[in-house]
Amino acid sequence: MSFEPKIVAFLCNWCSYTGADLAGTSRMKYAHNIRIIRVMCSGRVDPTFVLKALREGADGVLICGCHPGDCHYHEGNYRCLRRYHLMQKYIQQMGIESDRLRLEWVSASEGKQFAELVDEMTEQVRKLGPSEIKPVMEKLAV
Amino acid sequence: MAEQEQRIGVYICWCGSNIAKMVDVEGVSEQIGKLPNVVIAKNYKYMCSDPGQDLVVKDIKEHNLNRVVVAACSPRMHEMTFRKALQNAGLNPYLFEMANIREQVSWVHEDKDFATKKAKSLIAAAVRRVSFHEELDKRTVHIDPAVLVMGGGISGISAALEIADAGKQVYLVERSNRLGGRVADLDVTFPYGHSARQLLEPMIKRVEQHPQITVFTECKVEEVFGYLGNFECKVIGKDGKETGIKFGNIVVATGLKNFDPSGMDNYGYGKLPDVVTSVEFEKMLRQGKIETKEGKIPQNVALIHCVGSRNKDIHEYCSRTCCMTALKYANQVTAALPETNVYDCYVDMRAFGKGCEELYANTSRKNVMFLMFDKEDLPVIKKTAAGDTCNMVVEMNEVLSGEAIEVPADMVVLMVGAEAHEDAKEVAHAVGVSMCGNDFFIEKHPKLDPVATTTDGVYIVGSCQGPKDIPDSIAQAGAAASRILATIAQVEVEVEVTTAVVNEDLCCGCQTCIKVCPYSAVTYDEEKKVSTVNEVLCKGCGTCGSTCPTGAIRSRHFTDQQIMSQIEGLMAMEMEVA
Amino acid sequence: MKGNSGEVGIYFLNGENPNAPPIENFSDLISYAEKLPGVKLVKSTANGGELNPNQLNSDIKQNNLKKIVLAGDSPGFYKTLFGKAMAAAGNDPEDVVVASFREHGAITADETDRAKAVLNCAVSNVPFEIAAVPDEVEVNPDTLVIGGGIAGIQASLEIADANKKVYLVERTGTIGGHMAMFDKTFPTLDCAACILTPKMVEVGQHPNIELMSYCEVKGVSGGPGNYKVRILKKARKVNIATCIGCGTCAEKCPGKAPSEFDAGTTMRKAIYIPFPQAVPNKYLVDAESCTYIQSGGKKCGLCMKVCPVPDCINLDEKDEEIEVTVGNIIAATGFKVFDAKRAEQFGYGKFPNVVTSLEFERLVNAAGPTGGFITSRTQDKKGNWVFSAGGDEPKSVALIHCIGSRDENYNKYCSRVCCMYSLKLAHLIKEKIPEADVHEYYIDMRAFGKGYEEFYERIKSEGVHLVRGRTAKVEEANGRLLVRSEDITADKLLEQEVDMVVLAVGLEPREDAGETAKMLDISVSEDGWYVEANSNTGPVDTFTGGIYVTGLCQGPKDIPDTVAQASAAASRVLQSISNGKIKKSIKDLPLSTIEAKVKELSTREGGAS
Amino acid sequence: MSERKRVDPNLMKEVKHYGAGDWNACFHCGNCTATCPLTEQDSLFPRKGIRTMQMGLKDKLAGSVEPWMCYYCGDCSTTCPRDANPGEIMMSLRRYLTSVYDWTGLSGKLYKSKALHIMVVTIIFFTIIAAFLIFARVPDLNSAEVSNYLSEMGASVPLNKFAPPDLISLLDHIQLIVIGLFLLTNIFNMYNKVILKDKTVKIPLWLYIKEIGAAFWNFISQWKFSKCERKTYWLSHWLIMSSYIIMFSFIIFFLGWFQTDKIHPISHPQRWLGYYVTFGLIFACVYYFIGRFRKKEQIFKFSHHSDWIFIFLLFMIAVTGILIHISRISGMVNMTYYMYALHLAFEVPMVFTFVAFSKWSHLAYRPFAIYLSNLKKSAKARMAKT
Repeated sequence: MSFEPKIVAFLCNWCSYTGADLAGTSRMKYAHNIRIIRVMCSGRVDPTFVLKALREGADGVLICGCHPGDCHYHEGNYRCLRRYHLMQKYIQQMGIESDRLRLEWVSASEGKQFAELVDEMTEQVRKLGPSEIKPVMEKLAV
Repeated sequence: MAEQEQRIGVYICWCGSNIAKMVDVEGVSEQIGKLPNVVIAKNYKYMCSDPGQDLVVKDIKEHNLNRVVVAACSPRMHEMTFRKALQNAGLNPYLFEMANIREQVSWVHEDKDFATKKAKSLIAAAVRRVSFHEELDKRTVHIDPAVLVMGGGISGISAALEIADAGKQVYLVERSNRLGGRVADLDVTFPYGHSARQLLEPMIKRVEQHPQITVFTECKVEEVFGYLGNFECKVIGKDGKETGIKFGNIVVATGLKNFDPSGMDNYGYGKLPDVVTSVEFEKMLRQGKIETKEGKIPQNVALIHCVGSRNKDIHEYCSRTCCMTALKYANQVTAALPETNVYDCYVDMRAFGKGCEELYANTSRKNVMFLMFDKEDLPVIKKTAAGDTCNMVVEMNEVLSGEAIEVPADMVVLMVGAEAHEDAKEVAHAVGVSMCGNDFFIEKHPKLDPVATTTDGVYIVGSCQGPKDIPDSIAQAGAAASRILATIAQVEVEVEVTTAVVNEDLCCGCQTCIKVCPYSAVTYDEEKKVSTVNEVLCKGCGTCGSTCPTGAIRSRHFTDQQIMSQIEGLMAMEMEVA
Repeated sequence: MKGNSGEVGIYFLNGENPNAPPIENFSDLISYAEKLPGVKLVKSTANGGELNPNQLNSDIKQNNLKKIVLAGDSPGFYKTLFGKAMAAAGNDPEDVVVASFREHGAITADETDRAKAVLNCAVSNVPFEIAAVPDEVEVNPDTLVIGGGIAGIQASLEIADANKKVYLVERTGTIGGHMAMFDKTFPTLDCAACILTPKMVEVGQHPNIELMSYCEVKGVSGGPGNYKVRILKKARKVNIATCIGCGTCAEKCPGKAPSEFDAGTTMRKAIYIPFPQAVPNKYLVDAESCTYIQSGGKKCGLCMKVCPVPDCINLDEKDEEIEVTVGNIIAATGFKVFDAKRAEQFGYGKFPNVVTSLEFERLVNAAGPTGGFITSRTQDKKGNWVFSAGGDEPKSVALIHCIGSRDENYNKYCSRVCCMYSLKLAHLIKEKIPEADVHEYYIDMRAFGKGYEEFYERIKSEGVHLVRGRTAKVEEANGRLLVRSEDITADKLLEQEVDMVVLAVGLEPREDAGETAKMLDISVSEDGWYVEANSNTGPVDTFTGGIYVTGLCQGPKDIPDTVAQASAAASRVLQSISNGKIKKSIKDLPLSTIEAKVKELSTREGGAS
Repeated sequence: MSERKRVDPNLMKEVKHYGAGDWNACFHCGNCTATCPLTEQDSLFPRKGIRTMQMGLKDKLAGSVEPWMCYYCGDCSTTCPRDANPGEIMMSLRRYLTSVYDWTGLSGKLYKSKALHIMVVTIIFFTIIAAFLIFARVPDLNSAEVSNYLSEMGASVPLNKFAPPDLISLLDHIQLIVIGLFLLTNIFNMYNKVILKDKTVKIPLWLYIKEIGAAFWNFISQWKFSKCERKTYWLSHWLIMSSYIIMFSFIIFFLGWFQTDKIHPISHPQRWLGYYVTFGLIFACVYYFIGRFRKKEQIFKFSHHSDWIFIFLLFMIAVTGILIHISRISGMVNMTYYMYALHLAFEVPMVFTFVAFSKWSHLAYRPFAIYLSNLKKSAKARMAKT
């Protein structure tokens, strides 16, 4: 059976999660590989969440927040952006391809964009193949 | 939590066939039933219906469940419904988690196996998460009966009167130097030609004389602090004079502004002297002088619809009022200048309001020629050669005849569309409402909650939410007023409790959280050398929580533990089925 | 403005509205006008067209008019004409005052007194709204809402949430109204049930709402602030309190009738629950189709035997009448759809696969006759044409706008929602049968609301054939339907063969709208819609104190506008309750009182306003 | 790009004088076009005609044949959502076009002024009467010549002595030539506006010949009209048309054979053809009279003065015609003369005002218009092929 990537997504409650819902109510079809976790604000996404997801066997992690300037909490998405750059450096240090982690802005009215984003990311990760972290960690554990 | 025995009930909704047709609900409930701590896993046609909710309540009592998971539509839709149900069953509403298997599964996927698989892992995740949920007690806040109304247009005025007439204090803040907004510029209104001044005057008079209304003209509202029932802000006058006010609810009625057609070359606005906007033309009508710049009576007047509206490059949306305004002009001109020919160039005649189609029918029986153009093939206004009977021609491809024609014109009126104010962003930030693509404010729900916003206690009415005519704006103002009056009548209302809280033992006093908090809800306690969160100001974004290096800050209902376990749940089920 | 400092000229015009009622004994009105202070000239013309500018100029000069009053049904569009003349005479064009009888509710011929009041106010520069203020009386804090559609639901919840008592009277067995029947809602496409049912549930559970389903208002007496309302409790024949909704009765019941909720596309039993999410979710008996009742108690009666709950069902139960006292009444009685049979050329009732939009809403709905599959009607064993999941999918569908609307032969007005719901249906067809051809025939595409134009564009991009041209007739041709229209933009005659035609039927006032209006003393427009107190500033008030109109009974509206209006009505109610007082009816305000008030104000303020 | 046409609201004001119909009310839903059984893919009407008129595209209107394609069944008007009455507008457009083709300008005047039309008719009427009073000499029955003539004819009334056929037919021919000249020039005018002015089509000579057949067939059968929903309209129209044609050819070409003092046996074609003609005319006229008075059916709701005068004259011609016949058979000598005079007194004004300048000219215009449109169609088809 072909490789089906597992992608964990953190969506902010106000823009991105609503956008994802809109994609749903508008019956737009997208790849099934994504698993959405709702947070109040992309600023809530703690780097440890990302690492946790990867460690638990996610092949990719997607973070979505409001467009710059639209954050329901004014600047949470900027915080997230800064952290994102650090996280990128960090995972690369750990030998994880940077393409496995993405931060994108999705507004409440961008259901279509969200659907396209998911498809695109899924393909991106599919190309990379399964993530090695989990097995490696398990080996180390033993 | 953990030591108490976990008894979780899981309910999977078919949502008719919305979910059931894409997700094998039976299979899912069976498999989920096997998960640790899951006491029962059921599926039902409509969980949101009365019987659906009764089912939950009944089970909680019978199987003394202490955690509930419902897998159905988006939590944005029904989380509240089921929290209520838990409450009715005497269970803390926060011991509940929803898995969104409709908007994010059955409606967006086409492969039943994958959809089912995804549904399973989402539910499994919810099950893990819910076992770490903790009881949270609703806090109630006192509602300050005073109300801030931003904007002194027809919507703002009616909202203010509506509330003040119920005996509540209203602060009405208007940025310009006079009340009345854009209606004050109108001559008469469609479809019956009632005098705008006559309808506005008594209202303004009442506002000014109303004991319960304080009017601030030429004033701006600085950033609003606080939360439902207890807002405060500074009102800053032109002269820099500051007034601090406190209030419990906010009505945003900042209206809209007219589109400026200077940017559109085909209409030559600003270059051709007798090409005027509807705003300018309204003034002419009001002063009873419909004249060209040379002071001549125009023999031919052309009205062009959809200027800046229904246009992919400018604003895609329809400005809703221009069509009827144009018909109004046609009537006024034919009445005032019996000899003058009127040409009405439109795209679709949107006469949808009460009495409007009738107005259209009556107008078309006058000396008015209706010409239709395609919204992707706009007319072009050109100067005529000297000696021609008219000063300008409007060149267009007429749709109803299929002819390439030119319309003689001594005066062209551009029916300019509406757009959001340039300071809409500021306002949005000041009061914390979100905006849609075209900078109009977003209502809480486009159908069932047209005036509320995602921020409790903040309401949007009138044209700042999207173009509107007078009666629709006034209706919305009334709607907001009723919400506010209802809240005030409750005196104390419950508020969300998913705020952040500092564990002082873990806090190292680095004060990073203070820097990141957008509401300055976190302060530093000099004695204890720790941060403390003002739960009243905190809006629970959780940014501090994820910044805190020691994990001293917990954002309630979104704790690290809860989210981590949710991730585990997700992946565990993934691995199992993979 | 300069006000009374000079002479006033009054011109009577019929104005723009050709169906404007002639004022009864017009001469009386004229002589009244002549007697008003400062009036120098009174003229009347059938319509403004006869006025010529030069004549006006000389009128003004000769009589040294400083102010002109335009009186009539809605003469406002002539304001500019007179303003021009005034300016020419060196006066202020703003000194042209519009005295619109319609604006202040003189919409029937016998409202001469109201017309006089309006005229008087205009002449003395006193706004009618300020001069004609009835005094206040105590108000009963309870409220009656008539109609359990989305408007009624919304209004009830608003008031109940303010801890005020509401009686919600609904004529059918469940609340929900038309909205509950819809599949998706435009333009966001969220399903109507998903967003409506929570509210219905809320109504059902709300401690402050007394839901009276299957009841009708029979009479209203008393006055503003204290109305006595007689309500007929139609015999439901099932005890709401004890019914557990198990459905055993319905299983056994032999009586059948077309389901109202499914717009007649399915059959329901004589004892039934209107639809799965109905509130209250309890059974009721339809006497018309009940064998027991029709046979006078001789036959059947099975349901009573099989019902597990002792004496829950009582087919002999009789209607009863109760009375409640309320301070305010909100009319949210809704609408009915245009009967497509009236427009024969479209073949509704003749061809089984010509369906109304409402029937189609049910057809596409997952809970509908085919479980959400779009199929053509096929003949069952008995030979009836029915929708069945087995039926074959239409390869091409035509949607025809403006059925019964924008048509002098039926209803002149635009029904406001048909364009958008047709676009929505077009989308649903494309979604469920992607390869299907969808042809949509319209006159003007009225996509005016928030996100509507964007939705329109989306539908275009989905490959729906949009034809500007009203369909003239639908005929049968080799087993399919032939839709004949002119495609105006393509400049050709279209004879489109399709498998199904969906008629976008317009909205009409209910048959009994008139009676209800009489009961509540609400005025009714030429079309039969309820008339609001002021088309601009009073979208929910009526001329009777404590009576409000909201939702579709006041005129066609989409859901958000209806909800907003419903809340607006609620705010009126809450206002009066929180003041403990309510204004009496403007209707009952005698002319003399208004005149006195006008005199007082104009002398106090020197008429300046 | 092609020259842009300038719109002109005055044309509509002009055309309004030619009839009823709520001219601007039309909001162009296309209902009328789609209702009409006669409208054709490449010549859509009524809507487009109304549009051209509304927008004041004079030349386009003058060059359009569509109004002639409509036989006025009224279905478009009954279902028109704006009560614009397209059927009547088409009728009015035909009147307008008639005046456009007429270079003398008389047509327009007759259509626009009822008084003028009646006046012209009465003047001609009395001129004819006067002519008889002055020139006609009553033959003396007692004179040998006349009695001999009568006996050899076996007749009792010497009408041909009173009004010699050769003289009458001479006058007829003069009349024919005069009227014919007007009509032909007008028809050429039409041809010019429809074909010559239209630069988009080139029509080869042979097509002209090829298309004649079809046009002629439609002329005698009115088959186009027969495609309308209500067949009675077609029948009555056909009756009146055919009767008139037969009568016309009698008078112009076979007067000698038709106007005989000798009473032929009933079997003789002269007799029964004559009866047919009279019946046809009277039946149709009565039918139209009743219809126009009752105003029930859509097509009779609006009656222009030209309609009234026309059927009145036609009716009188038929009545006097049959009266001549009766009085002659029953040997009422003077009566025959009077009737004959009246007959002509009704016939001449009718021919003069109507055939070239008013309603009756459609007898020539419509078939010709159909002919021209067929020409254009087949020419266009050919161009499309190549």
